[in-house]
Amino acid sequence: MPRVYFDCLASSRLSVFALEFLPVQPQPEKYNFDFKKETAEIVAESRDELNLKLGEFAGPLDLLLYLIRQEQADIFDIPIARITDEYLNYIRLMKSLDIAVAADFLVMAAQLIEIKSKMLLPRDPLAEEDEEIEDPRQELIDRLLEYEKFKSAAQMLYEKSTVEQAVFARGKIESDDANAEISASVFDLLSVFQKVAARHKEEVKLEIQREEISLAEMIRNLKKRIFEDAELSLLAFFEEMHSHRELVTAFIAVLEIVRTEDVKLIQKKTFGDILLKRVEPAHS
Amino acid sequence: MAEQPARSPAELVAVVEAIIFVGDEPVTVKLLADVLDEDRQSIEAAIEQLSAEYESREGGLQLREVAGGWQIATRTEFHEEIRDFLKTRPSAKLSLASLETLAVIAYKQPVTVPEILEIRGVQSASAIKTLLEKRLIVTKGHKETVGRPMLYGTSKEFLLQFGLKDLTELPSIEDFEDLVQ
Amino acid sequence: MAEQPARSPAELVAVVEAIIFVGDEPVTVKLLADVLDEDRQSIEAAIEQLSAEYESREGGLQLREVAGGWQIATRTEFHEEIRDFLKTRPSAKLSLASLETLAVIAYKQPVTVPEILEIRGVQSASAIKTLLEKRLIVTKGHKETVGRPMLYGTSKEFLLQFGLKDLTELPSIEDFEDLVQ
Repeated sequence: MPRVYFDCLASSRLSVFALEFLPVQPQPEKYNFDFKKETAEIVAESRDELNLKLGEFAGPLDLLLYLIRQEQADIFDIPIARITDEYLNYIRLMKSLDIAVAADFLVMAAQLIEIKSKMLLPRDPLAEEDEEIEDPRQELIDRLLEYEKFKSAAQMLYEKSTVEQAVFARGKIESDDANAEISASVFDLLSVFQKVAARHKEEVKLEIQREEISLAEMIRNLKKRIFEDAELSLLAFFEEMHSHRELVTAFIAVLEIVRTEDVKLIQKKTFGDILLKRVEPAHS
Repeated sequence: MAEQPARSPAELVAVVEAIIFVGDEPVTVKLLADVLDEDRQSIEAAIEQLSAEYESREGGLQLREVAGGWQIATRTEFHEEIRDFLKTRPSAKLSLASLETLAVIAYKQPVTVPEILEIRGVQSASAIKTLLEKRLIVTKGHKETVGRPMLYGTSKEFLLQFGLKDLTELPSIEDFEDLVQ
Repeated sequence: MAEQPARSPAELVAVVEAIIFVGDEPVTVKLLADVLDEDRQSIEAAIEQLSAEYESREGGLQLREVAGGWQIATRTEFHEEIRDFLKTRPSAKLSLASLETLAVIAYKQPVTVPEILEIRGVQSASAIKTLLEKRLIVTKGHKETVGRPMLYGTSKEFLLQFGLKDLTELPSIEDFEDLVQ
């Protein structure tokens, strides 16, 4: 399993090291495409064209692969000194163009410098003759090879989606209207919940400013509703209340109106909704 | 549409079929002629040909003229089977109101109607009814408070539909925190 | 569905076509068998027959297997005319970062954010957010390890948008090794 990072300490120390020792050199001419105009969208047909059209690379490994290919180097025998220089040049160029350089690019710069310095170390003369010495580049090679597979897979997906975009499903038919709905995932649940919660926060703020409705007003509203509609669902009426206090006021209003007016409470089913219904005054 | 496309009659029939198929509404001859840069006569001939094909195939579909345009629809004799099919459609499909209500119930359960109202700020009675019908939520007894309102929570069906093993698998806001930034 | 419907093979083909047409998502063999009260074999035979018909007709439509079901859709060759008609443009393509992230998720699922970082060598948070929003990936619970990170996998929508029957249709990741160097 290739190790992704050094431990935190080593990593941050090395990044600083990498930044301090970036040699100031004239900018290499081969990177003369316009980074600001090009986008990271894939618009090209072939893999090579693809890379060239990118304003930014998908990550440090992507950039490394590009540089290795550019140098026509063997991935199993990376000329680490040259590639490291190219890599650092590229990062400097990105910085000079005000392209935000992600931390991951700097971590890779530090790793490259570390590998480069390890390669320069003389072999330990005390080491056993036949002792396996690990190539300091091995871990990087493994990661690059692994990464490149997924890069190819991404290209395959891109091609598939392009073909798929040429296929169209039928237009709307009548039965779709009954189903104008969305199918939801767990992520939708969470994002919808967050939106509702945010909206709720806003409303609570507004509510503080809103005047509470008085009992007299509530009774007036309720009367009007019952006499207009002949009946009213209590459940629906209570749901309209915006706060706990309003709910209590509404409840008292209902009790009051049943006592004083020609109104009946009707419940059709146990636990069912309760209806407030106007009754014709008894002829007497 | 710069150069005149040299379509064979068969190709024209095929492309006319494809366009009628993707149209949300019946497609008129004029619109077909405009889009395909062909004259009315060619389009009419293609439709006639297509119509004859549909007739002779005796498949499940028909090409029919309706409201001044052409449309592909199912044959009327299969309406019972189609009704049966439409009834089976997956019930994870929800209106936004229902989805909002479900989200509140999922994250705040057990929860009462007034509490849902408090959070959503709108009535949820019909959404709750839908969710109960789709068996995505169930009642969880009464809350011991004024009016003893009903408590609602998510059901086993909910876990199934959303591919969750149990409620602890429901992602929390923290799980996506890194993504939001 | 009380009495056994005595359908001729031709009738079965026709009703299968009608139902596949009506479906707003690919229709599975199982669902067809259930709705029509027929066995799998009969349904499969009917689909095979229908598929052969669509092939030989060379019309504007195709019958295809995608995301585990069957769907009627237009043939690819008419995409330009259809776009002219619908007045649509190809939808925005995924960025390279999103595609790479999607590839890692597709092949390594269920997979966590740190595991994706390990392979890509770069933070993938915004790509994951995009993929979630486009419904191409879904959460698959938590990994029982330090920090219980969220697991991600591809969705049905992924199969649909990439025209895959199922995940086994993806070429093996090792096959890409030959392309490397």
